[in-house]
Amino acid sequence: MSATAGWTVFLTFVVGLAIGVGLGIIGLLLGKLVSPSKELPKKRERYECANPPKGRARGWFMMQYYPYLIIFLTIEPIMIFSFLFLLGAHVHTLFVSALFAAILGVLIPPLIFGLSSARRLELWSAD
Amino acid sequence: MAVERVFDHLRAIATGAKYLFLKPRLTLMYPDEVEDLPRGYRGMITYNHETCISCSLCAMVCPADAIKMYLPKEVPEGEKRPKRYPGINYTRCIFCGFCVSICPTFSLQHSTIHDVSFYTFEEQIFRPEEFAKGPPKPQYDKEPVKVRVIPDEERGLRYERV
Amino acid sequence: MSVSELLGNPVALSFIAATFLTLVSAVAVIWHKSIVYAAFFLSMLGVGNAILMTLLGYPVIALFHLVVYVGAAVTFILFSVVMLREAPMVELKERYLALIALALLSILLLYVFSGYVGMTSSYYVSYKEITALLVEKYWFALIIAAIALVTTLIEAITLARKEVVS
Amino acid sequence: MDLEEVVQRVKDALSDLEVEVQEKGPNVVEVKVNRENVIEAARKLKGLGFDHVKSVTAIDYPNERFEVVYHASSYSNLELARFFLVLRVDLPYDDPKTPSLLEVWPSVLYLEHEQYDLMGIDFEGHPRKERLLLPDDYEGIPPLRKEFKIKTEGINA
Amino acid sequence: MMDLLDLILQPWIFIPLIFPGLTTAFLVLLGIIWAERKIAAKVQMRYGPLYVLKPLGGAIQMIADLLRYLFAEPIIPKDVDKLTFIFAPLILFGLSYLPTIVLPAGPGFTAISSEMSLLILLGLLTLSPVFTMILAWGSNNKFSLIGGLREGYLVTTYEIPLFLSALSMAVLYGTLDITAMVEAQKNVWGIFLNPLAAIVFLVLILISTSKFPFEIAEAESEIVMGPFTEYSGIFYGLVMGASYLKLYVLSLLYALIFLGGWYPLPSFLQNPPFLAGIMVFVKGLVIMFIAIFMRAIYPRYRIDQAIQIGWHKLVPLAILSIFLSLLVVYLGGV
Amino acid sequence: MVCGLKGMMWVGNLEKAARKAAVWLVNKRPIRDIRDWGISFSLWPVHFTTACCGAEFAATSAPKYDAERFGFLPFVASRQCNLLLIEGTLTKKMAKAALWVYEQMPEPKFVIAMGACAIDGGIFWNSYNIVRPMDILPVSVFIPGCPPRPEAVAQAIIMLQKKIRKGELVKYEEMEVVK
Amino acid sequence: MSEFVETISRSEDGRFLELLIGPQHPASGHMRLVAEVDGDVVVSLRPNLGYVHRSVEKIAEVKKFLQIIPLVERPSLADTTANNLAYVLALERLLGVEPPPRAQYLRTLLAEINRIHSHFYGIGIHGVMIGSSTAFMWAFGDREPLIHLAQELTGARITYSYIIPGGVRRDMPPDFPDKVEKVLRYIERRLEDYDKLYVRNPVVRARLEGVGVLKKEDAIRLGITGPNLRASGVPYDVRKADPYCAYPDIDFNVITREEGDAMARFLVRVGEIRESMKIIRQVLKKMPDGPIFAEKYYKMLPPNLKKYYEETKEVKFPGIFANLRAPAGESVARVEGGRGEVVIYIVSKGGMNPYRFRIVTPSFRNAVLFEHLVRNVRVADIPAIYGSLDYFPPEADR
Amino acid sequence: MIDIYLYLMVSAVLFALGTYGLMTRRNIIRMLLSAEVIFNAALLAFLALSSVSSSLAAPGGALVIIAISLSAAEVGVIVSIAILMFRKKESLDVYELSEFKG
Ligand code: SF4
Ligand code: SF4
Ligand code: SF4
Repeated sequence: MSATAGWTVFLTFVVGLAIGVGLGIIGLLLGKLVSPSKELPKKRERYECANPPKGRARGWFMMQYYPYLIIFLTIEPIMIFSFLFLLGAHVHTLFVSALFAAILGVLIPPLIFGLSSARRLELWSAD
Repeated sequence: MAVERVFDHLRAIATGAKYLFLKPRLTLMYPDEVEDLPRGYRGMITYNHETCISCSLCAMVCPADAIKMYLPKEVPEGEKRPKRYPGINYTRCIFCGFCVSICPTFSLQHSTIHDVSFYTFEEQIFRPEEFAKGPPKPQYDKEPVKVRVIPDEERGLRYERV
Repeated sequence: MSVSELLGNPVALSFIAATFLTLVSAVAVIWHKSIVYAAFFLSMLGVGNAILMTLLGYPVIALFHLVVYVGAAVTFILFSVVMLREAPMVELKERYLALIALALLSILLLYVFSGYVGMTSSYYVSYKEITALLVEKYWFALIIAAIALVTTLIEAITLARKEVVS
Repeated sequence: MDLEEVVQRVKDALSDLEVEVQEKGPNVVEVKVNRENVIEAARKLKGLGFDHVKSVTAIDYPNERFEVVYHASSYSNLELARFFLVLRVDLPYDDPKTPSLLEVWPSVLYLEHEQYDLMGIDFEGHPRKERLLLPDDYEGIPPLRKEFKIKTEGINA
Repeated sequence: MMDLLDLILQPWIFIPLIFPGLTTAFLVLLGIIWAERKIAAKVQMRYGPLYVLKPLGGAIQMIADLLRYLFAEPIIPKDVDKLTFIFAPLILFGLSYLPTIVLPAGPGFTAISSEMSLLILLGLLTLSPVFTMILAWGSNNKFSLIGGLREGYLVTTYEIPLFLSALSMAVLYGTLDITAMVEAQKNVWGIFLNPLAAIVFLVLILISTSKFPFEIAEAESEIVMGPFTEYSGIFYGLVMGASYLKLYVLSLLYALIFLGGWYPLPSFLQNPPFLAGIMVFVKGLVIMFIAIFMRAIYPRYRIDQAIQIGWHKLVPLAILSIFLSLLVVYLGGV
Repeated sequence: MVCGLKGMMWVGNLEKAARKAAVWLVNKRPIRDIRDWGISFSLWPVHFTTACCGAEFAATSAPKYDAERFGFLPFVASRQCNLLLIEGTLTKKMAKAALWVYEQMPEPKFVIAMGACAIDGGIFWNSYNIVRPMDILPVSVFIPGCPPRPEAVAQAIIMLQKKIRKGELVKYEEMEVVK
Repeated sequence: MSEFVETISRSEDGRFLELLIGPQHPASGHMRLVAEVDGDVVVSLRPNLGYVHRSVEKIAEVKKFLQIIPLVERPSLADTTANNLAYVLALERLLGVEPPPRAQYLRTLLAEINRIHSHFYGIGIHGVMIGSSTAFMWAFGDREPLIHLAQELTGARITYSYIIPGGVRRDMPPDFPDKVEKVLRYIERRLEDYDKLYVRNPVVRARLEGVGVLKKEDAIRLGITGPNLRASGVPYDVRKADPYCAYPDIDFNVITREEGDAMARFLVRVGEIRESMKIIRQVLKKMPDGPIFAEKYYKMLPPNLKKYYEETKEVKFPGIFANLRAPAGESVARVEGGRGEVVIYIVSKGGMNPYRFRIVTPSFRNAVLFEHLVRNVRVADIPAIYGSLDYFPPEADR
Repeated sequence: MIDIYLYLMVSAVLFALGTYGLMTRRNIIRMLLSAEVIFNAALLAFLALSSVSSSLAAPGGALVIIAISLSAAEVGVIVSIAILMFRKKESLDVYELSEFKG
């Protein structure tokens, strides 16, 4: 592919997205126009297992697995750029392997620290 | 330990696959097949007006107050105390069969009809006159095959045409 | 460029679309009153930016941006923000000052950049080039980056976790 | 262990309290206490091994009295498990209050709560004073009292 | 007429519209849910959908369901964030479908021939959780919120090993182009060269498409429908469809990078090139079958268990699979 | 401002017109039949067990009777379902919940009352705590019995399907005023 | 800085998210659980009962003694025999009748058949609560042969009303033992497959082991009953502790486990299924001949009904059953049902109706476990623990 | 082919917007978002400028890759600080930066 690949890329992407979204919109319109709708007082209330809605629904913390998120955030870039050089493996196999091993060596101790503190549930309650 | 767990996974999957490919199904193809229940099943109740002696034991024993004693629609001439006869209300009947068990004249009997539904509330109340006409019957599109259910060692239940 | 020419040129069309997406998202990031939307539009900004990078001839970087930046970093922000309670956005009183600064800044930048009028990018950077470069030249930088990242890992976890008094 | 022995033991344990101990039926020991010393009695009985309550029943004798009946038995002592220990408390009709046995037998938590809900007996010291089985907005006479009448139909239509 | 046919057989039309794009995707969507219900039913000793079309075993059950979705009223609850509530499902659906366009249907038959199509596909896949999350937030519902957060946490779990195991194949073949990867498997399938990656990837398909035993984000007995609790009518159809589309895409990818794609290619499928897609499709179906078969076997894991499986088992295995690839490369490669 | 209002009205009119057209269209013969066919084979009862009949309801989905053959798939939340099966007694407390469930379901929706309790109270007819479903919900089919046999439930499903296919239950009329 | 006043204080909104689970929730059954969660950890949970409160005790006060039989069955529909039996035992104690031995054996037979299918019910619900639809379908499918047996015996699928004062309503059909044996073999075979697909499935074990541990002391203190109690290591079973019907003559074990977690509760049920099969086999072997209806009532039957009874072995009620009177007094009976111990307490003043009728069901006594066990567990454990308790809300609410 | 200048223009506008946001917002997350806008602007400008020369194109790309990686780290730390903030203040409110400072 070159930057001027032109119509193919552009069109395929546009067609792809348009079909997906278009299908949705058609369905939406059909549903909106065609379905019978009758306003009942509770219909548009929030679903809460057949109870009257209570309290707010947004903005609650779920911190217990947050550390995994942090680990993910920091490990992912390393992993992805590892690929870019790992793809050179066909040329410099040993060097690349050594490099990858070195990066893993840097990575693994903190990773273990992170995972072990992530397992301790009491560190991660919301308050 | 870990290896064992892998085997447990595999065993579970294999069992599932066994059922996917080998094992028969348990399903009774209602409404194409209808279970022919054995005598004594407590289904809809039939009533024989001729033999009823109007003793009202059935109404007294009914736990759900489903059987009531009705006056006949037209009271025959000259009768001062017309006899009351039982009518049934399927909106309440719980099919306990007490009425049948207590009826001294065998006027009430169980049928094996068991798969009836109704569109309206009113059609479920049967006065003695309608009660005597026989139990309500389900409507089938085509006549179902009657099958008998037989316990089976291999597949739990087997269905045999009668 | 005339309109017909423009329509005949997918690259230009893509550029316009991407620019539009980028700018609209940027405005939304700054001004949208809901912080969740702001974070969401940051990811859209990332997507627009990735398209622009592709057009510049850096599909690798664009994908890297998409995966690491949009897929991880912005998702992380969005995720944290979804758990927060909404609060109305408050602007400081100095915002006129800021607006003026903004105008001045853009004029300055546009002036500086105007030196590049007429230059076009004509390179398509294959991932192989970058791979080769990383392996041959910049591998040390990678290790350093990895160390930096794992340091932040420790830091962030220690920051976010609760002190337990045992 | 036979019934006499159990009765004897119960009598011994409760000797310093004003109680009536009787045997009722093949495996039922009945203890009648008044509400002042019910907690004390319960505690002693628990010491004997009656460690949980199977049922709490309030009975309404209109304009006469209420009766609260605890059926206790044992899990930890399987010989004792054969027996029911019935603990009876009489309450005056216009003042249906009795101390809650929650601190002695935690197993009465829901059972007493239910009697509070349906019969209106006030178990003093019981932490839950809201509705349990009835709808939260229920008002009126507690339904299990005799003065609360429900429909009945005759046998004739 | 011939012109039209010719036009349709152009890769850039054929791929998004016929295979693996719209038409096939749609048919698969209808078929897979039906198959899921039928397979589960068979394991459970019953029939599953049947009377809707008895001779074919109720194969058009999904059409009836689709019609019902279509004619049901889409309820937009009062306090939802309208924009996200309405548009997020649409874009989610579009996005799940989008990666099909980089998949090749046959040798040289691609809509976008890129040297990094694998990366493009994975990159597009990473975008959809953003929409799930924002949709969950937009629904303004406690269960949705929890579901969305669970989805987010699961993303953190599966994304790294997914990339690692997919790309360990790239390392093995020395390319990121799916077509080239298939060509490299002409003799030996990837699954034999790197079985570790294949297993890890298979498990990750289950996690990322939220199939049993990892059906955690929309665990019904815990949080009703998770992020999709508030959706009714056709919206619900779309969001559900999106997750099955994702399964479809990933299964095709699996077929392409692990199961040799269109190889072995029988001679009658060689010409025209898109016929080779049948081979890919069949292999993809096998993977989809495995994925939906799991419903009949497993209950679901708890989220912390799933996360721990991800980090403590799958990530190390995926890293090992890279070393395995490096070893194979060192020993002479493919 | 005025312009905006006008625009709104125009849009409103347009929507009304479109809706009218759509309603006309879906009530046309083949479309209507297809629609009713689809709906009748895709009855999804909402998972809402009101009382002990739920046990036999579960048996209806279980292998021996397998109601899924009729496209009858018990499903989780009211938003995705179109059938409310009152499984037995409706107590006062539960009746409130039932109303919530019913109202939160999207149109078109149907109600089946299962069990003697759900028709007239059954053995509990004189309880102080029950409500008759037919007093608060539009019940389409009644299933007598306590508990009804799964066959009877299947029969009710078939009867409801027939009724839907006759076009008696699903009605598309002009939109009511939506605020 | 005053512009940023957007502090929502805790007191207004609470620190924890309040999740209302039920009544319309796939894992709530007929009740509501009010859970306070901190992220993914449940801080506290309160069951909210009363959604199926149908006032059995009040209605019983206006029903005649015989009419209460179907009434007590209704609350615990999957396990009707236990309630029926407990009530009839209490009533018989009041009336002073003793059923003939064959009736005792038939009662035991039905009770054990019912226990098995009640346990299957619990297993199925438990399965679906942790997400295994197959466990649900299998368990509910395997209930059917047993229900079929019970139906042959009694004439109804689950609401048998089979046990009446003085005996049972029908004798068993002649080929019944054969059929039972077939079904038992089938169940035995199927239990092996359960073992492979479900019990030893690592996912199931991961979900259930160590979850919701109930300690022995707590179980005793809280008065827990049934398999939940035995899973915590208390070998209490009414069938052993206070034997009734034919149990004194029968040899069986009380299944207990020490762990007290969800898996243990599940396994106790499975073990009891096997134990029940053993009992059924013994009952069929030892079944004595003889009448199935007490002499006292048999004498009251008119001759034609007597003849009918002799011929068909089907009991016709004497007319007195319509208006049965019990002498003044009170009686209490307990029976081990599938979910635990049913206690029935009748106070009679000598009329046609009981003066006060009290039924304490196992589910009601186990309801306290929700509060006790679902604490500091994850949200996903709520259904896992709920399912393991085999809690049936109509039974608790009555 | 599009003129580099156009890319730079986009970048400039983004930069200005980001700066404005950074100057006027006091909410820590908002500030982070504005900074991220600036970061995107910088990336774009950097790539645009390095793409004009054949010798710089690839090294520029490599540098950008490392920059993106590090930005992820930065995001992690800042959001963690936000979390720390509400922990310290025993409140779920992360909007009161002022007290945090003082
Ligand atoms: S079967 Fe039972 S409920 Fe029905 S009428 Fe007879 S006695 Fe009444
Ligand atoms: S049906 Fe039988 S019990 Fe009823 S009144 Fe007639 S004879 Fe008496
Ligand atoms: S009809 Fe019978 S089984 Fe159904 S809810 Fe009522 S009492 Fe229970």
